[in-house]
Amino acid sequence: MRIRVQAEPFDPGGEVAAFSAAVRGAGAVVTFSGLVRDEGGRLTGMEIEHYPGMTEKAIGAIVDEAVARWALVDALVIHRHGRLRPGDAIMMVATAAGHRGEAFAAAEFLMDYLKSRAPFWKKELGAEGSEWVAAKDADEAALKRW
Amino acid sequence: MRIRVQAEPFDPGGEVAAFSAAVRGAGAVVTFSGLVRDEGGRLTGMEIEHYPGMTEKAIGAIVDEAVARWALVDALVIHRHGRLRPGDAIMMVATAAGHRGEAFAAAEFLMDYLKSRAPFWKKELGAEGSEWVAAKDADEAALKRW
Amino acid sequence: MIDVLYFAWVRERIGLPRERVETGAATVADLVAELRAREERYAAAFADTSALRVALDQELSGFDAPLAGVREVAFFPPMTGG
Amino acid sequence: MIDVLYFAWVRERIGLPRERVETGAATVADLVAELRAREERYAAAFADTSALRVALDQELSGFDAPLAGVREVAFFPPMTGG
Repeated sequence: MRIRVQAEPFDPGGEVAAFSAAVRGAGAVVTFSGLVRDEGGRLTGMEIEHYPGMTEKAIGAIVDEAVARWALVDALVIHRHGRLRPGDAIMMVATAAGHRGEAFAAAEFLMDYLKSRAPFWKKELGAEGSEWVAAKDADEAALKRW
Repeated sequence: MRIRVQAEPFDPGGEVAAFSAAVRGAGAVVTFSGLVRDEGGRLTGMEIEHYPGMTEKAIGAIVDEAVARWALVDALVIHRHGRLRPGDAIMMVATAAGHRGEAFAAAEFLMDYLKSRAPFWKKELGAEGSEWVAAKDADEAALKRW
Repeated sequence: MIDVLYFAWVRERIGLPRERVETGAATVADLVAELRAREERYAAAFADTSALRVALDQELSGFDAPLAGVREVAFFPPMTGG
Repeated sequence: MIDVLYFAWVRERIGLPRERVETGAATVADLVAELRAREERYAAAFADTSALRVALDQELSGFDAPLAGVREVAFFPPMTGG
Protein backbone atom coordinates (compact mmCIF):
# COMPACT_ATOMS: atom_id res chain seq x y z
CA MET A 1 0.00 0.00 0.00
CA ARG A 2 1.38 3.36 -1.08
CA ILE A 3 0.37 6.98 -0.57
CA ARG A 4 1.80 9.91 -2.50
CA VAL A 5 0.99 13.58 -2.00
CA GLN A 6 2.82 15.61 -4.59
CA ALA A 7 2.95 18.83 -6.60
CA GLU A 8 4.28 17.04 -9.69
CA PRO A 9 1.94 15.82 -12.43
CA PHE A 10 1.46 12.04 -12.71
CA ASP A 11 0.20 9.74 -15.41
CA PRO A 12 -2.84 7.72 -14.22
CA GLY A 13 -2.44 5.15 -17.01
CA GLY A 14 1.18 4.49 -16.14
CA GLU A 15 0.32 4.26 -12.44
CA VAL A 16 -2.47 1.75 -13.11
CA ALA A 17 -0.12 -0.29 -15.28
CA ALA A 18 2.48 -0.42 -12.51
CA PHE A 19 -0.15 -1.16 -9.85
CA SER A 20 -1.76 -3.97 -11.87
CA ALA A 21 1.60 -5.51 -12.74
CA ALA A 22 2.64 -5.63 -9.08
CA VAL A 23 -0.58 -7.20 -7.78
CA ARG A 24 -0.33 -10.87 -6.87
CA GLY A 25 -3.28 -13.06 -6.04
CA ALA A 26 -6.02 -10.48 -6.57
CA GLY A 27 -8.98 -11.19 -8.82
CA ALA A 28 -10.21 -7.61 -9.10
CA VAL A 29 -8.55 -4.22 -9.53
CA VAL A 30 -10.57 -0.98 -9.45
CA THR A 31 -9.12 2.43 -10.18
CA PHE A 32 -10.53 5.93 -10.00
CA SER A 33 -8.96 9.04 -11.51
CA GLY A 34 -10.25 12.54 -10.92
CA LEU A 35 -9.51 15.05 -13.68
CA VAL A 36 -9.67 18.84 -13.79
CA ARG A 37 -12.70 19.88 -15.86
CA ASP A 38 -12.69 23.13 -17.80
CA GLU A 39 -16.48 23.50 -17.44
CA GLY A 40 -16.91 24.41 -21.07
CA GLY A 41 -13.94 26.77 -21.12
CA ARG A 42 -15.03 28.70 -18.02
CA LEU A 43 -12.06 27.49 -15.97
CA THR A 44 -8.39 27.98 -16.72
CA GLY A 45 -7.16 25.68 -13.98
CA MET A 46 -7.27 24.74 -10.33
CA GLU A 47 -5.17 25.47 -7.25
CA ILE A 48 -5.13 22.85 -4.51
CA GLU A 49 -4.04 23.79 -1.02
CA HIS A 50 -3.23 21.12 1.53
CA TYR A 51 -2.02 20.72 5.11
CA PRO A 52 1.43 19.13 4.91
CA GLY A 53 1.87 16.49 7.60
CA MET A 54 -1.81 16.08 8.38
CA THR A 55 -2.59 15.15 4.77
CA GLU A 56 -0.35 12.09 4.78
CA LYS A 57 -1.60 11.06 8.24
CA ALA A 58 -5.27 11.45 7.31
CA ILE A 59 -4.90 9.50 4.06
CA GLY A 60 -2.87 6.82 5.84
CA ALA A 61 -5.66 6.31 8.38
CA ILE A 62 -8.29 6.12 5.63
CA VAL A 63 -6.25 3.60 3.63
CA ASP A 64 -5.53 1.48 6.71
CA GLU A 65 -9.25 1.28 7.40
CA ALA A 66 -10.06 0.29 3.80
CA VAL A 67 -7.34 -2.39 3.73
CA ALA A 68 -8.62 -3.94 6.96
CA ARG A 69 -12.30 -3.70 6.14
CA TRP A 70 -12.15 -5.25 2.66
CA ALA A 71 -9.05 -7.44 3.07
CA LEU A 72 -7.32 -5.59 0.25
CA VAL A 73 -4.34 -7.17 -1.45
CA ASP A 74 -3.03 -3.69 -2.24
CA ALA A 75 -4.11 -0.06 -2.35
CA LEU A 76 -2.68 3.13 -3.83
CA VAL A 77 -3.60 6.79 -3.34
CA ILE A 78 -1.99 9.67 -5.24
CA HIS A 79 -3.16 13.27 -4.70
CA ARG A 80 -1.70 16.41 -6.19
CA HIS A 81 -1.51 19.88 -4.68
CA GLY A 82 -0.54 23.25 -6.17
CA ARG A 83 -1.44 24.49 -9.62
CA LEU A 84 -3.25 22.18 -12.09
CA ARG A 85 -4.49 22.68 -15.63
CA PRO A 86 -7.74 21.42 -17.25
CA GLY A 87 -7.38 17.74 -18.14
CA ASP A 88 -4.71 17.15 -15.46
CA ALA A 89 -5.23 14.23 -13.12
CA ILE A 90 -5.99 15.63 -9.64
CA MET A 91 -5.77 12.32 -7.86
CA MET A 92 -6.28 8.60 -8.19
CA VAL A 93 -7.02 5.59 -6.05
CA ALA A 94 -6.48 1.94 -6.92
CA THR A 95 -7.65 -1.09 -4.97
CA ALA A 96 -6.90 -4.78 -5.47
CA ALA A 97 -9.03 -7.45 -3.80
CA GLY A 98 -10.17 -11.03 -4.21
CA HIS A 99 -13.45 -10.15 -5.85
CA ARG A 100 -15.12 -7.19 -7.53
CA GLY A 101 -17.47 -6.29 -4.68
CA GLU A 102 -14.63 -5.58 -2.26
CA ALA A 103 -12.50 -3.72 -4.80
CA PHE A 104 -15.40 -1.43 -5.82
CA ALA A 105 -16.56 -0.79 -2.25
CA ALA A 106 -13.05 0.02 -1.03
CA ALA A 107 -12.41 2.42 -3.94
CA GLU A 108 -15.71 4.25 -3.35
CA PHE A 109 -15.05 4.38 0.39
CA LEU A 110 -11.58 5.86 -0.21
CA MET A 111 -13.04 8.46 -2.59
CA ASP A 112 -15.81 9.46 -0.20
CA TYR A 113 -13.31 9.93 2.63
CA LEU A 114 -10.74 11.75 0.51
CA LYS A 115 -13.48 14.17 -0.57
CA SER A 116 -14.46 15.19 2.94
CA ARG A 117 -11.82 14.06 5.43
CA ALA A 118 -8.41 14.63 3.86
CA PRO A 119 -7.20 18.24 4.29
CA PHE A 120 -7.29 19.50 0.70
CA TRP A 121 -9.04 22.65 -0.52
CA LYS A 122 -9.74 23.36 -4.17
CA LYS A 123 -9.85 26.78 -5.75
CA GLU A 124 -11.20 27.10 -9.26
CA LEU A 125 -9.28 29.53 -11.41
CA GLY A 126 -11.22 31.30 -14.14
CA ALA A 127 -10.83 34.20 -16.54
CA GLU A 128 -13.18 36.22 -14.31
CA GLY A 129 -11.47 35.45 -11.03
CA SER A 130 -11.01 32.52 -8.73
CA GLU A 131 -13.24 30.91 -6.17
CA TRP A 132 -12.91 28.34 -3.39
CA VAL A 133 -14.97 25.25 -4.13
CA ALA A 134 -17.73 24.84 -1.54
CA ALA A 135 -18.11 21.48 0.18
CA LYS A 136 -21.21 19.66 -1.03
CA ASP A 137 -23.81 18.37 1.41
CA ALA A 138 -23.98 15.27 -0.82
CA ASP A 139 -20.29 14.54 -0.15
CA GLU A 140 -20.81 14.70 3.60
CA ALA A 141 -23.95 12.57 3.27
CA ALA A 142 -22.02 9.99 1.21
CA LEU A 143 -19.93 9.15 4.30
CA LYS A 144 -23.01 7.88 6.10
CA ARG A 145 -23.25 4.76 3.97
CA TRP A 146 -19.99 3.30 5.35
CA MET B 1 -17.33 3.80 -26.85
CA ARG B 2 -15.48 0.64 -27.83
CA ILE B 3 -16.07 -3.07 -27.32
CA ARG B 4 -13.48 -5.75 -27.95
CA VAL B 5 -13.97 -9.52 -27.60
CA GLN B 6 -10.67 -11.22 -28.28
CA ALA B 7 -8.53 -14.30 -27.72
CA GLU B 8 -5.32 -12.24 -27.53
CA PRO B 9 -3.94 -11.06 -24.18
CA PHE B 10 -4.22 -7.35 -23.43
CA ASP B 11 -2.48 -4.99 -21.03
CA PRO B 12 -5.00 -3.31 -18.68
CA GLY B 13 -2.53 -0.56 -17.73
CA GLY B 14 -1.87 0.36 -21.34
CA GLU B 15 -5.59 0.31 -22.11
CA VAL B 16 -6.36 2.59 -19.16
CA ALA B 17 -3.60 4.95 -20.26
CA ALA B 18 -5.03 5.15 -23.78
CA PHE B 19 -8.59 5.52 -22.48
CA SER B 20 -7.68 8.29 -20.01
CA ALA B 21 -5.62 10.15 -22.60
CA ALA B 22 -8.51 10.17 -25.09
CA VAL B 23 -11.16 11.39 -22.63
CA ARG B 24 -12.19 15.04 -23.06
CA GLY B 25 -14.37 16.89 -20.61
CA ALA B 26 -14.82 14.11 -18.04
CA GLY B 27 -14.09 14.70 -14.38
CA ALA B 28 -14.03 11.04 -13.34
CA VAL B 29 -12.66 7.83 -14.84
CA VAL B 30 -13.31 4.43 -13.22
CA THR B 31 -11.74 1.20 -14.40
CA PHE B 32 -12.20 -2.41 -13.41
CA SER B 33 -9.90 -5.28 -14.35
CA GLY B 34 -10.68 -8.92 -13.63
CA LEU B 35 -7.64 -11.17 -13.25
CA VAL B 36 -7.30 -14.97 -13.26
CA ARG B 37 -6.59 -16.14 -9.69
CA ASP B 38 -4.53 -19.24 -9.06
CA GLU B 39 -6.43 -19.96 -5.79
CA GLY B 40 -3.23 -20.69 -3.92
CA GLY B 41 -1.73 -22.80 -6.73
CA ARG B 42 -4.83 -25.00 -7.13
CA LEU B 43 -5.54 -23.65 -10.62
CA THR B 44 -3.30 -23.77 -13.65
CA GLY B 45 -5.47 -21.56 -15.80
CA MET B 46 -8.90 -20.84 -17.20
CA GLU B 47 -10.74 -21.56 -20.42
CA ILE B 48 -13.42 -19.10 -21.47
CA GLU B 49 -16.04 -20.16 -24.00
CA HIS B 50 -18.25 -17.59 -25.67
CA TYR B 51 -21.02 -17.29 -28.26
CA PRO B 52 -19.55 -15.41 -31.23
CA GLY B 53 -22.02 -12.90 -32.62
CA MET B 54 -24.29 -12.86 -29.60
CA THR B 55 -21.42 -11.78 -27.33
CA GLU B 56 -20.79 -8.52 -29.19
CA LYS B 57 -24.53 -7.81 -29.47
CA ALA B 58 -25.19 -8.45 -25.79
CA ILE B 59 -22.26 -6.29 -24.66
CA GLY B 60 -23.26 -3.56 -27.10
CA ALA B 61 -26.76 -3.43 -25.62
CA ILE B 62 -25.38 -3.30 -22.06
CA VAL B 63 -22.94 -0.50 -22.93
CA ASP B 64 -25.62 1.51 -24.78
CA GLU B 65 -27.81 1.34 -21.72
CA ALA B 66 -24.98 2.46 -19.40
CA VAL B 67 -24.00 5.37 -21.67
CA ALA B 68 -27.59 6.62 -21.82
CA ARG B 69 -28.35 6.11 -18.16
CA TRP B 70 -25.29 7.87 -16.72
CA ALA B 71 -24.56 10.30 -19.59
CA LEU B 72 -21.12 8.75 -20.04
CA VAL B 73 -18.47 10.68 -21.92
CA ASP B 74 -16.91 7.36 -22.95
CA ALA B 75 -16.94 3.65 -22.13
CA LEU B 76 -14.73 0.70 -22.96
CA VAL B 77 -15.25 -3.05 -22.54
CA ILE B 78 -12.61 -5.68 -23.35
CA HIS B 79 -13.28 -9.38 -22.70
CA ARG B 80 -11.04 -12.30 -23.55
CA HIS B 81 -12.02 -15.83 -24.53
CA GLY B 82 -9.99 -19.01 -24.96
CA ARG B 83 -7.12 -20.12 -22.74
CA LEU B 84 -5.86 -17.85 -19.96
CA ARG B 85 -3.13 -18.23 -17.37
CA PRO B 86 -3.14 -17.17 -13.70
CA GLY B 87 -2.49 -13.44 -13.44
CA ASP B 88 -3.85 -12.76 -16.95
CA ALA B 89 -6.44 -10.05 -17.33
CA ILE B 90 -9.78 -11.69 -18.19
CA MET B 91 -11.59 -8.49 -18.97
CA MET B 92 -11.83 -4.82 -18.15
CA VAL B 93 -14.33 -2.00 -18.23
CA ALA B 94 -13.63 1.72 -18.16
CA THR B 95 -16.15 4.53 -17.75
CA ALA B 96 -15.70 8.30 -18.02
CA ALA B 97 -18.32 10.69 -16.67
CA GLY B 98 -18.74 14.18 -15.30
CA HIS B 99 -18.58 13.13 -11.65
CA ARG B 100 -17.49 10.12 -9.61
CA GLY B 101 -20.97 8.87 -8.74
CA GLU B 102 -21.92 8.26 -12.37
CA ALA B 103 -18.56 6.74 -13.32
CA PHE B 104 -18.66 4.27 -10.39
CA ALA B 105 -22.32 3.34 -10.89
CA ALA B 106 -21.87 2.76 -14.63
CA ALA B 107 -18.78 0.58 -14.09
CA GLU B 108 -20.55 -1.55 -11.47
CA PHE B 109 -23.63 -1.84 -13.66
CA LEU B 110 -21.51 -2.98 -16.61
CA MET B 111 -19.75 -5.55 -14.42
CA ASP B 112 -22.98 -6.92 -12.98
CA TYR B 113 -24.44 -7.34 -16.46
CA LEU B 114 -21.30 -8.80 -17.98
CA LYS B 115 -21.25 -11.39 -15.17
CA SER B 116 -24.76 -12.68 -15.82
CA ARG B 117 -26.01 -11.49 -19.21
CA ALA B 118 -23.09 -11.68 -21.64
CA PRO B 119 -22.65 -15.20 -23.10
CA PHE B 120 -19.34 -16.26 -21.57
CA TRP B 121 -18.69 -19.45 -19.62
CA LYS B 122 -15.62 -20.00 -17.49
CA LYS B 123 -13.94 -23.34 -16.90
CA GLU B 124 -11.29 -23.57 -14.20
CA LEU B 125 -8.32 -25.71 -15.16
CA GLY B 126 -6.52 -27.48 -12.34
CA ALA B 127 -3.90 -30.15 -11.81
CA GLU B 128 -6.70 -32.49 -10.73
CA GLY B 129 -9.02 -31.78 -13.63
CA SER B 130 -11.20 -28.99 -14.88
CA GLU B 131 -14.59 -27.70 -13.85
CA TRP B 132 -17.20 -25.28 -15.19
CA VAL B 133 -17.66 -22.33 -12.86
CA ALA B 134 -21.19 -22.31 -11.44
CA ALA B 135 -23.19 -19.09 -11.65
CA LYS B 136 -23.58 -17.47 -8.26
CA ASP B 137 -26.98 -16.54 -6.88
CA ALA B 138 -25.31 -13.35 -5.63
CA ASP B 139 -24.44 -12.36 -9.20
CA GLU B 140 -28.03 -12.78 -10.33
CA ALA B 141 -29.23 -10.90 -7.24
CA ALA B 142 -26.79 -8.06 -7.99
CA LEU B 143 -28.79 -7.22 -11.14
CA LYS B 144 -31.82 -6.33 -9.04
CA ARG B 145 -30.24 -3.12 -7.78
CA TRP B 146 -30.28 -1.46 -11.21
CA MET C 1 -34.75 -26.53 -40.39
CA ILE C 2 -33.26 -24.69 -37.45
CA ASP C 3 -29.67 -24.27 -36.19
CA VAL C 4 -29.32 -25.51 -32.64
CA LEU C 5 -26.21 -24.46 -30.70
CA TYR C 6 -24.86 -25.81 -27.42
CA PHE C 7 -22.35 -24.16 -25.10
CA ALA C 8 -20.23 -25.09 -22.07
CA TRP C 9 -21.35 -28.26 -20.28
CA VAL C 10 -24.44 -28.58 -22.48
CA ARG C 11 -22.10 -28.83 -25.48
CA GLU C 12 -19.89 -31.34 -23.66
CA ARG C 13 -22.80 -33.49 -22.54
CA ILE C 14 -24.40 -33.64 -25.98
CA GLY C 15 -21.03 -34.00 -27.65
CA LEU C 16 -21.31 -31.40 -30.36
CA PRO C 17 -21.33 -27.59 -30.62
CA ARG C 18 -24.14 -27.23 -33.17
CA GLU C 19 -26.42 -29.15 -35.47
CA ARG C 20 -29.23 -28.52 -37.91
CA VAL C 21 -32.54 -29.89 -36.69
CA GLU C 22 -35.64 -30.69 -38.70
CA THR C 23 -38.50 -29.82 -36.40
CA GLY C 24 -42.09 -28.73 -36.34
CA ALA C 25 -41.89 -27.69 -32.68
CA ALA C 26 -44.05 -24.68 -31.92
CA THR C 27 -42.12 -23.52 -28.83
CA VAL C 28 -38.70 -23.92 -27.24
CA ALA C 29 -40.24 -26.32 -24.72
CA ASP C 30 -41.58 -28.48 -27.57
CA LEU C 31 -38.13 -28.54 -29.18
CA VAL C 32 -36.58 -29.53 -25.84
CA ALA C 33 -39.11 -32.39 -25.55
CA GLU C 34 -38.16 -33.61 -29.04
CA LEU C 35 -34.43 -33.46 -28.32
CA ARG C 36 -34.84 -35.15 -24.94
CA ALA C 37 -36.62 -38.06 -26.63
CA ARG C 38 -33.74 -38.64 -29.06
CA GLU C 39 -30.96 -40.18 -26.97
CA GLU C 40 -29.74 -40.50 -23.44
CA ARG C 41 -27.08 -37.75 -23.84
CA TYR C 42 -29.82 -35.25 -24.83
CA ALA C 43 -32.04 -36.43 -21.99
CA ALA C 44 -29.10 -35.86 -19.61
CA ALA C 45 -28.33 -32.39 -20.98
CA PHE C 46 -31.98 -31.29 -20.77
CA ALA C 47 -32.89 -33.11 -17.55
CA ASP C 48 -33.39 -29.86 -15.65
CA THR C 49 -34.24 -26.87 -17.84
CA SER C 50 -34.28 -24.58 -14.82
CA ALA C 51 -30.46 -24.98 -14.92
CA LEU C 52 -30.42 -23.83 -18.56
CA ARG C 53 -30.81 -20.61 -20.50
CA VAL C 54 -31.98 -20.24 -24.09
CA ALA C 55 -31.32 -17.62 -26.75
CA LEU C 56 -33.40 -17.24 -29.94
CA ASP C 57 -31.49 -15.58 -32.78
CA GLN C 58 -28.94 -14.41 -30.21
CA GLU C 59 -31.43 -12.80 -27.83
CA LEU C 60 -32.07 -14.26 -24.36
CA SER C 61 -35.54 -15.75 -24.29
CA GLY C 62 -37.79 -18.11 -22.34
CA PHE C 63 -38.67 -21.78 -22.78
CA ASP C 64 -42.28 -20.89 -23.55
CA ALA C 65 -41.30 -18.65 -26.49
CA PRO C 66 -42.61 -19.54 -29.97
CA LEU C 67 -40.13 -20.76 -32.60
CA ALA C 68 -41.92 -19.33 -35.64
CA GLY C 69 -39.40 -17.52 -37.84
CA VAL C 70 -36.46 -18.36 -35.58
CA ARG C 71 -33.30 -19.50 -37.36
CA GLU C 72 -30.93 -20.09 -34.45
CA VAL C 73 -31.64 -21.55 -31.01
CA ALA C 74 -28.86 -21.77 -28.41
CA PHE C 75 -28.89 -23.69 -25.13
CA PHE C 76 -26.38 -23.02 -22.38
CA PRO C 77 -25.94 -22.83 -18.61
CA PRO C 78 -26.24 -19.46 -16.78
CA MET C 79 -23.46 -17.18 -17.94
CA THR C 80 -20.31 -16.70 -15.87
CA GLY C 81 -18.42 -13.91 -17.62
CA GLY C 82 -16.79 -10.80 -16.20
CA MET D 1 2.52 29.23 23.19
CA ILE D 2 0.61 27.42 20.52
CA ASP D 3 1.01 27.26 16.73
CA VAL D 4 -2.18 28.35 14.97
CA LEU D 5 -2.55 27.50 11.27
CA TYR D 6 -5.07 28.80 8.75
CA PHE D 7 -5.99 27.28 5.39
CA ALA D 8 -7.94 28.24 2.26
CA TRP D 9 -10.28 31.21 2.71
CA VAL D 10 -9.61 31.36 6.45
CA ARG D 11 -5.93 31.96 5.62
CA GLU D 12 -6.86 34.56 3.00
CA ARG D 13 -9.28 36.38 5.29
CA ILE D 14 -6.84 36.55 8.20
CA GLY D 15 -3.96 37.29 5.86
CA LEU D 16 -1.39 34.81 7.12
CA PRO D 17 -0.85 31.04 7.02
CA ARG D 18 0.32 30.56 10.61
CA GLU D 19 1.28 32.36 13.76
CA ARG D 20 2.39 31.62 17.29
CA VAL D 21 -0.20 32.62 19.85
CA GLU D 22 0.28 33.24 23.55
CA THR D 23 -2.94 32.01 25.14
CA GLY D 24 -4.42 30.63 28.28
CA ALA D 25 -7.55 29.39 26.47
CA ALA D 26 -8.91 26.17 27.93
CA THR D 27 -10.80 25.05 24.82
CA VAL D 28 -10.85 25.69 21.08
CA ALA D 29 -13.96 27.81 21.55
CA ASP D 30 -12.11 29.97 24.10
CA LEU D 31 -9.22 30.42 21.65
CA VAL D 32 -11.66 31.40 18.90
CA ALA D 33 -13.22 34.00 21.23
CA GLU D 34 -9.76 35.47 21.95
CA LEU D 35 -8.86 35.61 18.23
CA ARG D 36 -12.23 37.10 17.29
CA ALA D 37 -11.69 39.93 19.78
CA ARG D 38 -8.33 40.86 18.24
CA GLU D 39 -9.18 42.52 14.95
CA GLU D 40 -11.92 42.78 12.35
CA ARG D 41 -10.22 40.30 9.98
CA TYR D 42 -10.26 37.64 12.72
CA ALA D 43 -13.86 38.48 13.60
CA ALA D 44 -14.75 38.05 9.91
CA ALA D 45 -12.90 34.72 9.58
CA PHE D 46 -14.49 33.30 12.72
CA ALA D 47 -17.94 34.86 12.29
CA ASP D 48 -19.61 31.48 11.75
CA THR D 49 -17.73 28.56 13.27
CA SER D 50 -20.31 26.12 11.88
CA ALA D 51 -18.66 26.85 8.50
CA LEU D 52 -15.24 25.90 9.94
CA ARG D 53 -13.39 22.77 10.90
CA VAL D 54 -10.60 22.47 13.47
CA ALA D 55 -7.70 20.06 13.83
CA LEU D 56 -5.65 19.64 17.02
CA ASP D 57 -2.15 18.32 16.41
CA GLN D 58 -3.32 17.26 12.94
CA GLU D 59 -6.39 15.31 14.08
CA LEU D 60 -9.90 16.53 13.30
CA SER D 61 -11.54 17.71 16.50
CA GLY D 62 -14.45 19.76 17.85
CA PHE D 63 -14.72 23.35 19.05
CA ASP D 64 -15.44 22.20 22.58
CA ALA D 65 -12.19 20.18 22.80
CA PRO D 66 -9.66 21.13 25.52
CA LEU D 67 -6.34 22.67 24.44
CA ALA D 68 -4.21 21.24 27.27
CA GLY D 69 -1.04 19.74 25.80
CA VAL D 70 -1.91 20.74 22.23
CA ARG D 71 0.94 22.25 20.20
CA GLU D 72 -0.76 22.91 16.87
CA VAL D 73 -4.29 24.14 16.14
CA ALA D 74 -5.51 24.49 12.55
CA PHE D 75 -8.66 26.23 11.30
CA PHE D 76 -10.05 25.65 7.83
CA PRO D 77 -13.25 25.31 5.81
CA PRO D 78 -14.76 21.85 5.11
CA MET D 79 -12.36 19.86 2.93
CA THR D 80 -12.88 19.57 -0.80
CA GLY D 81 -10.29 17.05 -1.93
CA GLY D 82 -10.63 14.05 -4.17
